[in-house]
Amino acid sequence: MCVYDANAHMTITLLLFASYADALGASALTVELPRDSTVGDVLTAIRSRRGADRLPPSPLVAVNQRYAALSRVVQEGDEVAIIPPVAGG
Amino acid sequence: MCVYDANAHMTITLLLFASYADALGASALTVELPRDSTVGDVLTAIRSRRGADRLPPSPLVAVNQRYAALSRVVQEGDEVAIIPPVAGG
Amino acid sequence: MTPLASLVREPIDSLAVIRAVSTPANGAVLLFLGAVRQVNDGRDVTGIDYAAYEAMAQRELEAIVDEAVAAFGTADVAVVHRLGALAVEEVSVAIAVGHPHRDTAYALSRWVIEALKRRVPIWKREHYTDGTREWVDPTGHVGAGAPT
Amino acid sequence: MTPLASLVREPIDSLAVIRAVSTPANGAVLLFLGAVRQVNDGRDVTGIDYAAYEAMAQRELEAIVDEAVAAFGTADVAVVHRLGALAVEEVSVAIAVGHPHRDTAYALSRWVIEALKRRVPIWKREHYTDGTREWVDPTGHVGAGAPT
Repeated sequence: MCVYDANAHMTITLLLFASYADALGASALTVELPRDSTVGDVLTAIRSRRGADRLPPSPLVAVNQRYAALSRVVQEGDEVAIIPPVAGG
Repeated sequence: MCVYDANAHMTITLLLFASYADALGASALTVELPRDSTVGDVLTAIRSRRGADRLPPSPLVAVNQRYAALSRVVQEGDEVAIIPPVAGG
Repeated sequence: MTPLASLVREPIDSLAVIRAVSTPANGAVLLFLGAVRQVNDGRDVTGIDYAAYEAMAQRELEAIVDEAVAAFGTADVAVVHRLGALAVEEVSVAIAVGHPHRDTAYALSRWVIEALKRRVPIWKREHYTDGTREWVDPTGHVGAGAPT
Repeated sequence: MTPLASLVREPIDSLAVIRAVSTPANGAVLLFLGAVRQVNDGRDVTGIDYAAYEAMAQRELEAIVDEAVAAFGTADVAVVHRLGALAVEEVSVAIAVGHPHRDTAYALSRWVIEALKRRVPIWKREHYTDGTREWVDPTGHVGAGAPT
């Protein structure tokens, strides 16, 4: 029997910028995931969206405004972002 | 018999700057020299002046506002200068 | 002086950036200005939009300045990056550093601009004379931009 | 822009020097400022007199700019050196260069200041807090200056 357990899930906000925001038609997405999911899992969860094929396989990511690894475990309330190739200066 | 021949001599203006001007107490000296003298000869001609011992043996020199060798032959009217170690910037 | 790291939407005041690093101890002050070029990769540019992940960009700029201060032994580092729509020849970034000696000033200035270009989440969308616009990808991949 | 090389007796206008090298082609502009330091070789400095063999200094500055323009492939080089009495923190020299790319801008800026320090007949007499003053000899020999 499969019972949905709200406590075993969490809500993650994923921020998108520049070309990635254009590709997915949004600057932020909300993703529902099991607890103990990684940043990589967040990315996998949005791969089926229209335009997601324009993201690279392993984009740069940040958690709470710091660069992070795709293996980084995320927690409820974390601010996760996909960072397109930077072009400041 | 030794006759003074004005045509065989020339007048050179020697410019002095900064510490060299202080050492010799003048910013310009007039030197009378035989024709075909070199910059080195100009320097030799002022070595007996008070304060000239504070000049180095082979200072930097310029002729007509360009760096020159001590062996450079000078001509009547040339502007000869002794250049102390430069310290611009 | 206090190290300075900021994002602005108005034209950058270069003199103010210089003043932030000028002290009686600094014999050398170096100001780097990055400006919008009319031609980039052979295409005629009419202007650039600079966008940022602002909270993170601010944090990264501050981290770069802190690291520079620690590594180069001077507190006199100032970085200002502009965001928004810039015209050709307008200044997008100003980096001023001050140090007693010029050797270190040059090395420090260079370190800061390279770190900024590598780490700070800022993006630019070039507008071209043919009416198209495109996000610039310095890694050389095809941009996701399209004519609009 | 026309390359600029000048000697002035008034405070240097840094913005004007920057403007002299800013063009739509130049993605990088670098401004080097040399300033009077309060402490030099461990001695407390109250100010500096800059003196020059003016005609030759002007000629050498122009030669340096011409050589830089030829060697680095940009016309956007501006050098202004101040003469006369300067207080601590005042700017004695401003060198601005512009280039499409920052690599060359840094190399060019450095080349110009090193050439200036090596070749241009300018001298400086430091004034110290104990009332003495002395011509600075960067070659390290004892100066010919004396208390006055």
